[in-house]
This record gives sequence, structure tokens and C-alpha cells, in this order.
Amino acid sequence: MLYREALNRAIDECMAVDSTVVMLGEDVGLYGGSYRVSEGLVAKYGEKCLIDTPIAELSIVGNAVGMAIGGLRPIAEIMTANFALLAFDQIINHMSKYHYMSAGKITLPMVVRFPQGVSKQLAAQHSESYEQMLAAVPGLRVFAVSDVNYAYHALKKAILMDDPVVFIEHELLYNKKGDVDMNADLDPFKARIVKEGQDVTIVTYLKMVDDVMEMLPELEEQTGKSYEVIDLQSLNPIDYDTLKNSLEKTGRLVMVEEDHYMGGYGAQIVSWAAEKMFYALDAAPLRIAGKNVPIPYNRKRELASIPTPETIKEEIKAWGAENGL
Amino acid sequence: MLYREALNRAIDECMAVDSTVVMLGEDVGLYGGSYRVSEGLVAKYGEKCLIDTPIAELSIVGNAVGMAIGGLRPIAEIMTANFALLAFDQIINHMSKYHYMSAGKITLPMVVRFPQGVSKQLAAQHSESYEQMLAAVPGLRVFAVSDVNYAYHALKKAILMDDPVVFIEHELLYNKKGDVDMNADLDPFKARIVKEGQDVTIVTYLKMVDDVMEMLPELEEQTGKSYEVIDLQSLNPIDYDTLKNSLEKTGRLVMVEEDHYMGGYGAQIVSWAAEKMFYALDAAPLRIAGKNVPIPYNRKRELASIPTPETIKEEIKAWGAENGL
Amino acid sequence: MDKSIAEEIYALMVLGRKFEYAAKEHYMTGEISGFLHLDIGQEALSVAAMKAFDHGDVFTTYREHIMAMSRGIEPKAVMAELFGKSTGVSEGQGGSMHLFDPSHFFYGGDAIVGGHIPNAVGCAYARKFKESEHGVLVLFGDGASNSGAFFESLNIASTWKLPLLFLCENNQYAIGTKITRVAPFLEQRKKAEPYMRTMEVDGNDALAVYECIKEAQEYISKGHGPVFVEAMTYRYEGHSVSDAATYRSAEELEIWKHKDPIAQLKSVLQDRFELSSSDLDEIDKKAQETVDEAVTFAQESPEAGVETLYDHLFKEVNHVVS
Amino acid sequence: MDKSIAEEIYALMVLGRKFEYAAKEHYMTGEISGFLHLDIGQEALSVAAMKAFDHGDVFTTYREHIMAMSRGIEPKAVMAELFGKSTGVSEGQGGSMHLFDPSHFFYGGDAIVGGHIPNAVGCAYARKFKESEHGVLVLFGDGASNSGAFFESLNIASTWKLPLLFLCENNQYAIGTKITRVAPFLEQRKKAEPYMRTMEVDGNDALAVYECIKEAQEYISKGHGPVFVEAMTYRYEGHSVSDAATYRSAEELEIWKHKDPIAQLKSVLQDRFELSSSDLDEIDKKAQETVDEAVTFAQESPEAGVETLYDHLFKEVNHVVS
Ligand SMILES: Cc1ncc(C[n+]2csc(CCOP(=O)(O)OP(=O)(O)O)c2C)c(N)n1
Ligand SMILES: Cc1ncc(C[n+]2csc(CCOP(=O)(O)OP(=O)(O)O)c2C)c(N)n1
Ligand SMILES: [Mg+2]
Ligand SMILES: [Mg+2]
Repeated sequence: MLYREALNRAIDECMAVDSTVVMLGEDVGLYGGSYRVSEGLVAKYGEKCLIDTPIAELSIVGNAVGMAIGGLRPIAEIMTANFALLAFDQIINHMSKYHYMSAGKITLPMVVRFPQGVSKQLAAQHSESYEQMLAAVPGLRVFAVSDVNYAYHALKKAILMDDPVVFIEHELLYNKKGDVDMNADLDPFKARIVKEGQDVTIVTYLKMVDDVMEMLPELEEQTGKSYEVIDLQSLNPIDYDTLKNSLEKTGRLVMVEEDHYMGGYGAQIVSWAAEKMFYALDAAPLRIAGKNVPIPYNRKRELASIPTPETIKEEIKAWGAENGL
Repeated sequence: MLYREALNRAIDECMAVDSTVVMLGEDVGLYGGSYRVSEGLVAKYGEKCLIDTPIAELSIVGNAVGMAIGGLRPIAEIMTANFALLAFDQIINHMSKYHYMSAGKITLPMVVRFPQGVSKQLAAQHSESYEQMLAAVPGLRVFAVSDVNYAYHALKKAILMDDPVVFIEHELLYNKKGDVDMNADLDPFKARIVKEGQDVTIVTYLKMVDDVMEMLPELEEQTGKSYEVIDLQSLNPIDYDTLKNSLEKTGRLVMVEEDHYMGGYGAQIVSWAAEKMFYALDAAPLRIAGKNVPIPYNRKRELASIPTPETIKEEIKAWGAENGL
Repeated sequence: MDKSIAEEIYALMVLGRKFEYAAKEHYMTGEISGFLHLDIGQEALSVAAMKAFDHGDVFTTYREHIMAMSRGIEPKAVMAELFGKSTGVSEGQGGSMHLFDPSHFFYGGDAIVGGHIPNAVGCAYARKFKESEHGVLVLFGDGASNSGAFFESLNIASTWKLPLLFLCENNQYAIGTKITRVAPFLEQRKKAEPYMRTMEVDGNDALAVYECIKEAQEYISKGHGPVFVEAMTYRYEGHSVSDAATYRSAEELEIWKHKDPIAQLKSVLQDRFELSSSDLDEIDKKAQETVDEAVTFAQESPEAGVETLYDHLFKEVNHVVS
Repeated sequence: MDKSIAEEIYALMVLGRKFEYAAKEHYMTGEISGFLHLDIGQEALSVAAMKAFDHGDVFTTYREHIMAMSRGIEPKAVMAELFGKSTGVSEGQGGSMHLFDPSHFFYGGDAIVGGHIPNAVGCAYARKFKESEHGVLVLFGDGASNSGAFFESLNIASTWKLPLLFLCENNQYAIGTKITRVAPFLEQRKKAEPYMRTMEVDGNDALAVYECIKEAQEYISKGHGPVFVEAMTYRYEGHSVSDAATYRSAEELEIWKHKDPIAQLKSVLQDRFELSSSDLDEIDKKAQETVDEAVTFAQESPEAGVETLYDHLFKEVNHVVS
């Protein structure tokens, strides 16, 4: 099934088992969601559970917080990451803090979902990534799942658990195909080893997992080395154990992310490795990330502003050569 | 003069030389600003230039963007960092992007200022720091100046230059005393070496500079080592050259920041050092940062959630001992 | 209006005022810290609205001690919260601005101006969804009535016909800024007129507030959608205890002190309900005792230790810790 | 109404529609990408408003090709922008949604619904500050009329008495959602009534739009403060070219096609101003030529190279680069 179908399935099943699960957002009801994630659900659960909202992102998240206080399990959909900025007050000042500030008296079982990243020429106001901001907020759990099967299980977990979750998707993943095993017992808080390897650990997440896997056969062939690829899945908390085990084996770290280099999420991973794994590292780590520019409309420039399979491969090769790999 | 007086002086002088400089925000006019930064200015320049706004942060920044388009040089004041979240759409989707998206046709000579950080028991919705989010936005310049003299010069530069600037202050710095040399020719884009040293480079900024300097004599005495303290001042761009020179000399890096450890701004500095200075480092770097919790009201817990001179000193000593300093 | 209700409201108003003065006193000693927003002068509104709105959820702002107590939260637990003690209503995590008690359906103390209004809208949606008897009351100031969060909420609550009572406490000032300098008119209810029924009430007249909120509660509970009540009032103290309030004239303050809500209700109790001065003294005395007890309780209570700093960060404990 | 103005408006409407169809065609070939929002069916409003508002700044949305051309920006420069070429009005950095040209006082193409309205408010403040002749026009949709940014702007523009013309293009849909499902009423001008004068106009009647905007422009330029104009209209195409618009009935679309703005103005030109069919054919022909030239120009123009990726990130070049 497609990635978006897996998300749809997860929401559908949660609504079936728990009548307090509702979803709200722009065009999520009759229209079925702008990326078709909620397609068909309004016919099954009605407009009471699939709530078309005005274009008012602050309220979408703010209302979801209130619904959770009132005993529902809301899933708030924001059409695109850039619009989530309008809801940052509600996400950061309210959703992330009420449980702690109330000493646990208020519980917010809710999810905020949105797609992010560079799709195709949507320009600067529709192409950004905000995991570096949201994963840094205490009191939130942040998922960014690349695998279709894990996406299904992670979203179910996010909806049915009692803590507030930000669930980040990528516009280019919605039509990705994959098998979903509904009975699998998966832990979305654990990082996923996509491919085992001996010489270098590549840490990445979301759409970059696919870009890394795309160039990997060539990279391995051209360098004669073997690379371990880790998909973080949960950006907060970070499964440091899995990273540690891998780095102890390889001694070399490459971090790949789509977002801008300056202050990007990967800085946390690399700085952690420098602090806690310094003596296990055999070489300087490498961060591959987007350029520090707003995303241009022109396709060539757009592609030049983010990592692609080709540039990832070339950067790793150059780094390997410089660092005695 | 006091830090807040230095800021006042900078604004005053800019308004005196350029009649297009205006300041807007809640209580900035008749009240003189909640931290008294604009005190007395309305009497000199009138309500046309000191604009009291409604409580509508999105509009405060959004209006400032439009004022800049219309030929003014607005300074937008947000009372506290947490409220700036309401304006993140305008800061990130508009202020940072119009110049680039328009291929330079639109210019936004504007400043957004706000204080941040833990003051005294203001609780979770009034105590946060957002430099990690804003310094990561391409198209913005971000200052966070600790020194009174530099604060004066940096704010003048920010107001009179043509690029959009986020100017971050700290609630506990406003009453800090210092001398201002109006004729000095200072470059606020350069990091400031607060104290020279040989064995360890401590990188920090804003209020933590003072906390580091407070414990430094004891630390040096107790460890018998000499520490170089660097105040970043400009968080974007980063003056990597100054850091590089220092690390080449000391081979050891400690990064101190008040914000939460997870994804904090310091991760960028440490990850950069790991990437670019790896072979110059003699030991694992250390990041000292706040705990990953919203800031509690209770004073003891509040203090336990952020670095203090005492904990900074103890963490550095323990790290030094573990890393053969 | 029942005598016993009037008396109960009066007793809470007296308690409230004494509580606020005690809080101020212990702020000066340093036992209380942070921002402390006193409700003195506005007791009629805070108490009578809570008493009238007897079934439903309440969302309010950082100026909420008296509302919390009127909802039934123990004065001790409120004072201990101000002292940052673990016996406080939010165990010292929140302080004066953040008093949460779902067992009293009280979600009080949001410190983001306007930020709690969308939360109240969502809660009203949940109540309607569950076909509950509960409606929701959301209190906010004249300053909050300029925020995007407020405006979006008027529109949404009206579209969804929610059982939501918007209660605007118009004390004419947002910190140092007079409302008429940052809005085109004094009466904030005009903003709600395109969307819903509006009502106005003298916020210093406790019994009028009581009747008005009762009527509004009945209206929303009948499924007519939201309603907007505006109450004019005035705070005697500065915005918070660190504000000297030099932006207002002494005359303006005097005018309002002549309309003092406690004095007004006192006359009514004496004239209409024939309470004797010894009855009134008794109320006073009991209030003072309660406040003194609350202070002693707060002083003697323990602080939460720093070893539990990570408690309540999440409800579900995860095996992977960041 | 002057004949030459009516003719000019008609010519631009015809040009606009042909331009939009050409853009759609070249989207299908892949030469244009991203989001492409067509203005077909709404040409009367887009053209006549721009022609009437002849001195002042214009802030608008992502559905702005026709407005940009009506403001005087070359069709070539607009088409080249859609193609992502360096000869485009934003040098290919912005694309269809971001056409900026301060030399024509056109700040068009914000892709954050409602996000440009506070910018327009600020610009109007600057114009008033400088005692300029300029007022500001801000165009937005029915969907944007639910956003906090919009509501805050009504309040602020009214408080500051700014020379700002709010122009609501009510085409009844925000992507797939009918406005009456997410607002309590169809007429969005009701939201502005507490704050300012409101006017309504048939958005498909170009001459009526022209007269109305002229009147509104005069009103704001006289210092009366802001004004709100609502124009009802309808888009024939989906929200963007990737939307099949299955949420509307064929009948509804038909009803609106009977009120086609170009056909309406054509009759007026024939009946009232006695244009011959050869005059009209000539206009058609010229429009087609202009569009064809624009496409050829766009196709033949160069793309900006990736080596200039960092150009225009900042205006002031700093010695320290991040
Ligand atoms: C979003 C936001 N902006 C600014 C502030 C700072 N602030 C706290 S209270 C206040 C005034 C609020 O006035 P009003 O709504 O009238 O309530 P009152 O204090 O009069 O009860 C302001 C500006 C804040 N807490 N939140
Ligand atoms: C803040 C924000 N939220 C959501 C979107 C996605 N979006 C783009 S256009 C649109 C509908 C806008 O409708 P309306 O204002 O009526 O304008 P129209 O498209 O009808 O011209 C939406 C929801 C956006 N671009 N920005
Ligand atoms: Mg007030
Ligand atoms: Mg529309």
C-alpha cells in the first residue's frame, strides 16, 4: 500500500476502536485531505469526527488542545510545514507545556501532523523543514518516519498514546509503496537499521533515507567499503543506544538531512557523537545538509539547495578520501 | 550606563539621524517599554515614531515588514521570547524570505527585538530561549550580545543596515552596567574574546558569558589551567575564524548555553568543531546546557533546569578530570 | 436572588480581597516571586461569574486566584502554589499564573494573552460532541480582545454553534495601554456582534453579574450557540505587583473606588437582606482566618525536590530517554 | 465611464484569460511547475480593480498573474517567471506565486493565506507617515477572511485610520471547502462592519468594479480610514491546476459561466460603446500575439545558474559568511 494509505489505515483503525478519536484541519473532511490522507473517512465516521476547519492554523492546534482537555483524542492536520509556524504558539506554549506545568493534571493525548520538505518547485513558502525546531521542544514527542510499515505503526501509537506528538511527513513520501504488517509488534521509538555495514555509519531520516539507499550500491561499489544506514524514526527521543552500537563498530559517522546546514537537526546527532563517542571515532564526522538559502523556485537551483543521491554520494566519497577511509 | 540604557541610546541616535526609524510594540510608547528600553523616546519623537500596538504579535512583525516595504526602518519589540512564537510566520515566512524570493527587489531594513531566558520564577510560558530556531533561518541575521558597549554598537548596526535582523536580549542583562564608547569602531559580526587562555576554549553568548566569567577565577585556581572565553555575539553568521584560531591553540572545547540541551544552538558549534576541527581536538568536547524540561516555577527547580556558575564550574572540572586535562 | 447565594458571593469577595493583599505582602517578603497579578477591584466579576456558571469548564488568564477559589479550589492550595510549594494546586510547577484543577473543571492561568481562547473553543467542541450538559466559560481581558486567537475563536465558535460563553473583563487597560488607544472603540462586544448574541453587565455589581451569567449559561446550554458577555470593571493595583501604574490618573482610580464592588454588595446585604454588622464582621473574620491559615500552610509546606525534575514531562514513560 | 478605459479593461481581461490558458498548457508540458493558480472567471475583478486603483501599492495572493499584468508588468516577465527563468519578474526565484515588482508598487504573490494582509497594513502606515498620496489595496479571498492575520488587520487599520482598501474576492471556495461551511455567513464584509465602511460589488461586472474601487480609493485617500469592498465571483478552474474540483456541481459552474465577465463586458462594448466585431477581433488577435510572444520569450530565456545561488540572500555583504 502507499504511504498515505498506510496513514489513512492507521487513522481509520484508531477511529474504529476509539470513538473519541477525531481529526481536524483544512479540507480533511469532504475533500479527503490535500494529500488524500483522510480520504473516505468522512463517509465512515461523519463530519463530527472529520472536522473541516477554517484557514486558521493557530486555532486548529489550539482547538485540538482544548478537545484533548475535553476528553477527545484529536489529530490536527496542517497542510504544509510552513503554515505550522502560525501554530507555533499553540504547539510550544500550550501543547508541550500543559502536562508539565499542571504537574500532570492535564493530559493531552493529541497529534499534530504535517508534511514538509522540498517537493517540486513549490518555492520558499512551501518547502521548508522544521524538525530542528520542534524536536528541541521539551514535552513533545516527534516522529519522522520513512518506512511505510513503521509509518502505520508509529501513527497508531501516536494517536493512542497519552502524550502530545508531532508527526512529521514528507511531501514526496506519500506515494511511496510498501507492505504493511498490521500484526507486527514494532517500536517506533527505536531507530531502524535499514542496512547493516562495517565501515561507516550513515544516520538519516524521512525522505533522505530513500535518497541514501538510492545511491548506496554505487557508493559501495565505488569505494569498496560497507556502510550501515540508520533511520532515526523518532527524532525526540533519540535512540542513542542504536547509534552508539553502530559507531562502536564503524568509528565513522555521516549525518544526512534535507534541511539547511546551519543549525539543522543533524547538528544534535553529530555534537552528541563528538561529546559521547569521541574516542570511538576514527575520523572527523561529516554532515551533509541543505544550503543556507530559502528554497528557490527554479528547478536547478531548487535541487542545488538540497542534498540529492548524487551529491550525497560525491560528498561521502570526497570525505572518505580526505579522512583515510 | 545600563544595558537597557545603551539600547535606548542606540535607538535614540538612530531616530535622530534618520527620520524613517520607527519603533512599534506593546507599551513601547507612553509606557516606555516593559523593560524601559524605549523610555523617554515618545517625548522626543512622538507617537508617530513610537507606536503602541495592540496585543497582536503576528501583526507587530507583519506590520513592520510592510513598513519596511513602504520605506521606513521599523524596530519591532516583542515583550518576551515566548510571545514571538505568535509571529514566527511573519519572521520566517515573510521577513526572512522576501528579499531572496524577489531576487533582491524587496529590501527589508528592519529589526525584531525581544528578551528571552530564565529570569526569576516567571514559569514555563515566560522563560524560554529561541535562538536555536531563529539562527537556523536563512535570510536573517541574529545578534545576541552580552557586552554593554557591543550591545549599543550592534543595535545601531542592526537598525541602520538594510538586512532583517533578529536582536535577542536577556531579561537579566537589562540592568547590567558597562561603559559605552560611542566612537569605538566595533564589528558586531565578530566574536569577542572576553579572556585569553591556553588550555581550553569556552564558547558562549548572552547571559551565560557573565555566568562563565563569574566562576572563572575559581575554576582556574582549582584546576590550574587557563581558559579562553569567547562570546559569539553574532549567532548567524558565526565567526568561525575566531573559533578556529582558539581551538588550534587549546585543542579543547566547552560550549555553554542556557537553552535546553536537546537541539540547542550549541549543537551547531560543537558539530562544526567535530567536523572541521576534529584533528585539532585533543579531547571530547563538552556541551553544558539546560535540562530538557519546560522551566518550572519553583525557584530551586528553576535553577536546577539551567546552568549556573556553580554547575558550569563543576561540569567543566569533572570533564577535565575525565579527559586528561 | 437568594440571600444565601448573595452571602456566599460576598464572603468569597471578601476572602478574595484579603487573599490578594496577603499575596502582595508575601511577595514583598520574597516568599512569592515571578509575576503576581492582583484582582483587587474586580472581585464581583470573578466571584459571581464562577458561582453563576455552575456546570461547565472554565478557562481563564493569569489573574485568576479569586476565580480558582470561587470554583472550589482550596485557598491553601492556591496560596501554596504562589509559594511554589509541592502542596500547591500545580505542585509548584506553575505558580500564580498557572492554577490547573481538572477536578474542578478549572483550567486557569494561561499566561499567553488570548492563547487559552482557542483551547476553550476546542473544549466546547468536545462537550458538544459528547452531548454533555457542560458548557464552557472563557474569561479574557480587553487587551486579549485584539489578538488573532480571540478573533478566530469568535468565528469558529459561531460557525460550529458551540456552547461557549465569552466573558470579556474590560478593565480598560492592558498593562499600561488604554484599550481605546489600540482598538477603535471601548466596547469590545461590538467585535462579537456579527457572530453571536452579546450582553453587557456592570462588572462591579456582583448580583447583576450573577444574573447575567446565569442567563448566558442557560442560553448556551439550550444549543443556541455561543454568547458574548462584556463586563466593565477596573483593577485598583498595577498590572502586576511590579507595575506602579503611573499611566492612570488618581482621579480615575477614585471614581472607580466609589463603585467598589464589595462596598456595593455590602449595602445590598444590609439593606435588602438585612444582614447585621455583626454578621458582616463574622464574614470578615472568617475570611481573615482562612487567609492566615492559607499563608501558614503555604509557609510550612515542603518544596518539591529537584530529583523529581523530570516527573510529569510525559505521561507515558518511554524506554528511550533523551 | 470612458470608452477607452472600458476598452483597455476588456483587452486586459482577454489577454488575462488567454495568458492563463497558455500557462495551463505549458504546465501540462512540464515547462511550468509547482503550484499554478488560475484566475479564469475572475478577470473582471482582477483587471478593473488594478486599473481603478491607479495610485498606490498593491498586496495580493498567489493567484495574481492577471493583476500583475494589469498593473503594468510585462506579460513576458510574468510568463518567464512561471518558467523559472532569469528574465522573470522575480528572476525565477519565486515562480507563479511570487511576482514582486516594487517599480510598479506591486507586492504580489504571498503564498501564506492571509499573511500579506498585515504587511499591507504596515505599508499603509508608512504611506500615511510620509503623507504620501498613496493608499494601499490588499486583495484576499473568502478563505483568508477566517485567519487571525485578517482579523487583527481589520482592528489595527481601523484604530490607526489607515488609507487601506480591503478587497475581498469572494469566490465562495477555499480549495475544496465552501465558505459557508467554515464561516457563519456567506458575506465576509459583515466581519468588517464594526470597524469600517463596507461596500459590495458584483465581481463579474468589470465596470461596476471599476467604479466601486475608484470610489473606495477616493474615500481612503481623503483620510477617512480604511474601507472594505467585497466582490462576489467564481473561479472556473480548480483551486490549482492539480485540483479536479469535484466538490462543486456542474450546475453551479454553469450558473456562473452564464455571468461570464468577459462576455458581459463584450456586450457593453458592443451595445453602449459601439465597438464593431472587427474591433473586438483585433483585440483578441493582439492578446493572442502578446501571449504567444510571452511564451516564446519564456522558452528562449536562460535560467539563472546555480553558481549565483547565494545572490540576494542579503543585501549587505558581510565579511563573515556562514
Ligand atoms: C501573547 C502575549 N503578549 C503579551 C503578553 C504580555 N502581557 C501580559 S498581560 C498583558 C495585558 C493584557 O491585558 P488584558 O487582556 O486587558 O488583561 P488584564 O491584564 O487587564 O486583566 C500583556 C500585554 C503576554 N503575556 N502574552
Ligand atoms: C496559512 C496557510 N494555510 C493554508 C494554505 C493552503 N491554501 C492555499 S490557498 C488556500 C485556500 C485559500 O482560499 P481563499 O482565501 O478563498 O482564496 P482563493 O484560493 O479562493 O483565491 C489554502 C487553504 C496556505 N497557503 N497558507
Ligand atoms: Mg485589561
Ligand atoms: Mg476563495
